[in-house]
Amino acid sequence: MAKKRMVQAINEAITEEMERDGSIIVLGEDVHISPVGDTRGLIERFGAARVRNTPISESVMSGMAVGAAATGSRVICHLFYGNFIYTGFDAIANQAAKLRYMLGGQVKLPILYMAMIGGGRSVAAQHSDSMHPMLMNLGGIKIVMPASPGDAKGLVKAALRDDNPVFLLQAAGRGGELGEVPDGDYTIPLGKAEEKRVGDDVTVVAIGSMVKPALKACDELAARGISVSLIDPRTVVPMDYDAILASVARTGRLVVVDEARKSCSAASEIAATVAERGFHLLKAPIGRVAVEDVAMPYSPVLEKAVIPDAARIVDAVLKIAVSRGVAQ
Amino acid sequence: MAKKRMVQAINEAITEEMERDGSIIVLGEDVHISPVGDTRGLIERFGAARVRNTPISESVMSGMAVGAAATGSRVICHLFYGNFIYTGFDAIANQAAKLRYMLGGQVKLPILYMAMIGGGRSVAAQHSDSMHPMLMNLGGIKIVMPASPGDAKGLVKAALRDDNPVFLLQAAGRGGELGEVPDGDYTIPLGKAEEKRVGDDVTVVAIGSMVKPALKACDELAARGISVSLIDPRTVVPMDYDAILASVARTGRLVVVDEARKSCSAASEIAATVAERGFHLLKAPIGRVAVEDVAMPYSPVLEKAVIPDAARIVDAVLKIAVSRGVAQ
Amino acid sequence: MSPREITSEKLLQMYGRMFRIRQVEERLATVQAAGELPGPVHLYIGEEAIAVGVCAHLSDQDWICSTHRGHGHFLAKSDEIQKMVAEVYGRATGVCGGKGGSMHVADVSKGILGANGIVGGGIALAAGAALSAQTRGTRNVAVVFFGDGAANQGVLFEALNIAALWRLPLILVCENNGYSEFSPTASVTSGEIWNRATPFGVPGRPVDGNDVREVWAAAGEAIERARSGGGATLLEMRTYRLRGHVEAEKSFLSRSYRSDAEVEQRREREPLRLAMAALQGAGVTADAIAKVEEKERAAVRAAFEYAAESPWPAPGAAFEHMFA
Amino acid sequence: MSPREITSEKLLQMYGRMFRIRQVEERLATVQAAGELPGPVHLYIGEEAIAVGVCAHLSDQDWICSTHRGHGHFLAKSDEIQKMVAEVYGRATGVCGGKGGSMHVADVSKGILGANGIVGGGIALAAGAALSAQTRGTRNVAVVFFGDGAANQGVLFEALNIAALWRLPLILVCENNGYSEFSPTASVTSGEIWNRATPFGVPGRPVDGNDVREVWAAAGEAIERARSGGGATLLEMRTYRLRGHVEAEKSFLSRSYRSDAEVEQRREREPLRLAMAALQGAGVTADAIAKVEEKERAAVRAAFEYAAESPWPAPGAAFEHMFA
Ligand SMILES: Cc1ncc(C[n+]2csc(CCOP(=O)(O)OP(=O)(O)O)c2C)c(N)n1
Ligand SMILES: Cc1ncc(C[n+]2csc(CCOP(=O)(O)OP(=O)(O)O)c2C)c(N)n1
Ligand SMILES: [Mg+2]
Ligand SMILES: [Mg+2]
Repeated sequence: MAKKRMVQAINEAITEEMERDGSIIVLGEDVHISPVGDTRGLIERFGAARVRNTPISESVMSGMAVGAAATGSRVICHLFYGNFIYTGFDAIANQAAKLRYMLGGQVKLPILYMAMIGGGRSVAAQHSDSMHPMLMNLGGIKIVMPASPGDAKGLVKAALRDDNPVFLLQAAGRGGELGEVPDGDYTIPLGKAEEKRVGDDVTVVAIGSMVKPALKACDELAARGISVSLIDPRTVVPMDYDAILASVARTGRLVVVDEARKSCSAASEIAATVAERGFHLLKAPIGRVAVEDVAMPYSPVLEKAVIPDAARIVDAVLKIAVSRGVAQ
Repeated sequence: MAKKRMVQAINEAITEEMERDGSIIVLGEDVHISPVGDTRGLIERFGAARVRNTPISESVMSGMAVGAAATGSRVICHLFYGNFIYTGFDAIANQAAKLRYMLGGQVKLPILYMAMIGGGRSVAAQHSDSMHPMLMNLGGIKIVMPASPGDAKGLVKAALRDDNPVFLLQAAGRGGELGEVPDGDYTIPLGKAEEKRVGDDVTVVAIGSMVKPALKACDELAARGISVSLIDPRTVVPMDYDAILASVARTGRLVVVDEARKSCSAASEIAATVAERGFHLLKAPIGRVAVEDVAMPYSPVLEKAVIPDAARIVDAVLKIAVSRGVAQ
Repeated sequence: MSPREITSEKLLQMYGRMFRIRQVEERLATVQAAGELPGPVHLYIGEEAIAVGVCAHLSDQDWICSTHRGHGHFLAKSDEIQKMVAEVYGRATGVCGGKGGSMHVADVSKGILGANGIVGGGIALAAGAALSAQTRGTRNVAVVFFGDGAANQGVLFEALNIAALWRLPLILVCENNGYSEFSPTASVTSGEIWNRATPFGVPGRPVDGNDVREVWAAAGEAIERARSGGGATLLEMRTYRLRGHVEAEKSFLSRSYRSDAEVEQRREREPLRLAMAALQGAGVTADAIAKVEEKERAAVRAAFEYAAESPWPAPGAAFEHMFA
Repeated sequence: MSPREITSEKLLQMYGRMFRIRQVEERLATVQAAGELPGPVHLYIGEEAIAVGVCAHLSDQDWICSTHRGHGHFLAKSDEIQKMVAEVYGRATGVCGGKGGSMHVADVSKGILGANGIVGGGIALAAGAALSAQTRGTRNVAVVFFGDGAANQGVLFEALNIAALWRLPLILVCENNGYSEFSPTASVTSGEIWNRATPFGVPGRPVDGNDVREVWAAAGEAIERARSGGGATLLEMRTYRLRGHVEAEKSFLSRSYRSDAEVEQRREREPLRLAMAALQGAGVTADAIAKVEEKERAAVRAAFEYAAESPWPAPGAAFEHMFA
């Protein structure tokens, strides 16, 4: 166990899995030099046949991942910023998400698509989307959204042993933070949430980048006498509804925090599922804290107005906790 | 007022608006011959300069719509099947949905993107998606989903006077049905739902293609003594939450019906919003009737298993109505 | 390779396969008109020489990716007539269990990665299959069939660039059948399609796609080059679509987009006719040909009977196969 | 058009504009290093001749679409130095109100449809602007600037095909600066970029993109052809990126991707130096040049002061401008 940054944890996971599994190949723009850092050192270690520096051609790259995966390779396809997923979206939405199904199960598609999502660094609208909701809606794609370096390692290793298309969506602003990373063969099953804080008053589900401000909000709320059960789903497909519903069964209150735009977000999906399956557990409205339906602005002042932070999470919790009389 | 098919109504709306507004141009594959029927006769009437038969090149086509709209034209971009949106998705998700915002309001983008969505005709996974949820999540795009020829005419005419990107998503299976279409200058404001059936026991919100089975379900439920308030939002962006919440205020019960895959669907969004803003009105869990998270299969037996129908809507209503004791 | 290298046995074999495809397609037209098929079908009639001439060089370990007009490609590479027809019928016995239908017929065990409902959708998949074959150090190749209309999709150029850079064992077979849906090719396609490979340093050439011998020779050369590390080739097969873009199109089109006379004129050089003449020229007897035809007719008849009598899938099957 | 047609006044004017761009970019590098800018900047240093030589032919009614490296294009077509710098500072006074930043600087009133954060993203927009100009019967044109890396995006080919078919007044200006992010162009780009237009029947040619006279002449010819209905042209401007792909890249790259010696060597033919020599050759006095430079320096200095002192946007502005 050592402290590492998230990109280092991902890099370690990929390196270990490529060592284990000779069928893994890597595609992506500048993966050989790796500006992000997550594919650093791979070409030196595994050679240029397995690590392919790709032209800026997302359409063919995303689709090649599908073709190669269907025919015997296991593919890591590095798409850099999440917004570039759109450029190669046909291969993802029409091919990767559907090919196995259309073919009646004839193929497996072991692909790990990687991208960085979310705002907070003034890279503006075309580099800051959080597009996990539309990937969730496609149905045929698993999605991992680690909130810590340790989780990143465990989830990436699990994803690289899964026989389905998996998206690893890494919070762009979080590459630099340190966290404990277990050494060696450490995997986290896809579909297993973690309760980061145990509490009884309100359940907060926070996704990916939102776990950090949610943790801060928990502290502030604790100071006000409100104990929060904080759930980090870690993978949004599959989503661990058992964990979420078990927590809501205790608390009767739910706030979901998501950096996606609110409409049709993961926050909406979780809220809707709980309003359907856990309605009788609820004592208060379900709160959503998400980006309002705007693109990400550039100026830090504007970004701050748009991206959920601890204060907004605290407010949302207070709003539904007040009705219980816990808060003033 | 005369009975017409939906494609005829759309065709009439486009023709009238092109007559009114010389800046409207049409782009699309085979729009001159119009296999769908909605752009039929336009090239003969308005000439090949305004009606452009486009190569199969969705990336450039979708983006040209943005460029032309930003520089003085009003553009109809016909994308045929909704699944082909993915092929040109960068222009939609990164440009059309964001350009005005990124530029601080410097441009208007009067574009009508048209596509056919949904299943029911055995055209399988790559021709049957209902992708309004991901378009809703983009934030910068209005979406009209008419359920009748009359609404189609009124909404298309309104869309062609709107200065924003608007998607017209037409239920692929419904082109052939007849309905009353008002003559002449008939518009329906975007964002105005219609209560198709007035009732007090349960609110059903049905989107686009789902209005028809929902109407049938209303009849069956009426026979069982359950009166349904059936809301057709007609546009999902903007969504008429006032109408939905007003209905739920009366009924205390909500079922949302959507042909999209369930995860992060419009049904989820409506459910989440009501669980947030209308929680205290609710007497029962919110039901969602949607496509489970699978691609659309080919075989009619399988399609039928997947696409919501009146029976599933009735079941969902009964499930939450039973708790009230209305049904046995 | 030269067309003259084809033995008369090989020619007869290819003729038989083309005949089989024609039989299947004609029957599909009939049952489609009779309302027996759940979905639309895009028939390959008039283009049979391409699939057959190309696939004659491929093993089960070589991959093909196909189009919305994919029955011919399937039948040229897989013997599973029954399973394919059953798939088009939407039956449980179909090669995709009824989930894919006409636009997704695939037999992965035979190296067929599927037809594709997205125009140009197969190009990137095939490039990926070629990459996989190359990385794993095999001598296998990937072939993608696509239409003249698909040649206007940007992904083709991205694939050409990457194939050139990485010397991928990829053969890009454009089936220029004169129409992109209802538009004449020239009205939506500038320049010559074969020439679109040139700037990338990928060899491109036009081929008489109606003459199976020409197809066989050109494909053989390209495939051999790919196998031996020489990289990609773009072959523009010139052919003609003898039936509509999609069956029953006349029921929804308001006007015609080509004349009957044009179709009749193009029928003169249709691939079965040309192959028959070649067989006769090579001295193959009418008897030998008739024997092959009869065998194919019987197999196809049996496949349609099998399909029509096959059970529908269980509804619950709709919820399987999203994830492995 | 020939470079010899440029008057010395014109040359001095273009030099002044290039000098202005250089000044802005060098100051941006400085303030970026000092941590005064909220986001990343991709500088145009070394490529100034292209934007200036092309935009010299354009009116406010002609459109340009630009790239992530868009300051130079903006400044070549719009006089709003203050508003652009303020935008990069993320201030309320920015040309996009602080919403767009460096990758989205745009001045629509001057025919600038924006920089673009998506590599290749401007190509389709410009084709649309060209279509709009053509349909409305104007003589206006659209120019898209894009990188050598962007030349591998499929949308370029789709645009070439459509531009050829419809004779769109579109000028495709590829800025080949030797690198696609951190990859040498040749490692990700097969063949010659200018030649990629050839199969579509669109004229393509390489141009010395460091010599503003060559740029001016080649662009003038292409723009004139487009205006008079002759259709599109692809110009491959050969240049060199003298700074990093993005400022501060050394802080996150683990190794270098080019040598300092290479950069130094390429500095010899950098566009300001070449233009200066041309001015001297044309007999323009050192005094006249110095006067222009001083004026530009002052204007740029003022713009940075203005930007740094400008107020931040009101937080509520974040919720405006999604819809008209
Ligand atoms: C991305 C995409 N755009 C449009 C369509 C609709 N479509 C189906 S087939 C076809 C024409 C294809 O023409 P071509 O590639 O020449 O193939 P052919 O039908 O002639 O075999 C079109 C436009 C589609 N299926 N996919
Ligand atoms: C669709 C897309 N893919 C990848 C990127 C990341 N990216 C930004 S600039 C760049 C390199 C662009 O190279 P080139 O087109 O030559 O322009 P240059 O930076 O050299 O001016 C890349 C890969 C992007 N912004 N958009
Ligand atoms: Mg064709
Ligand atoms: Mg470059």
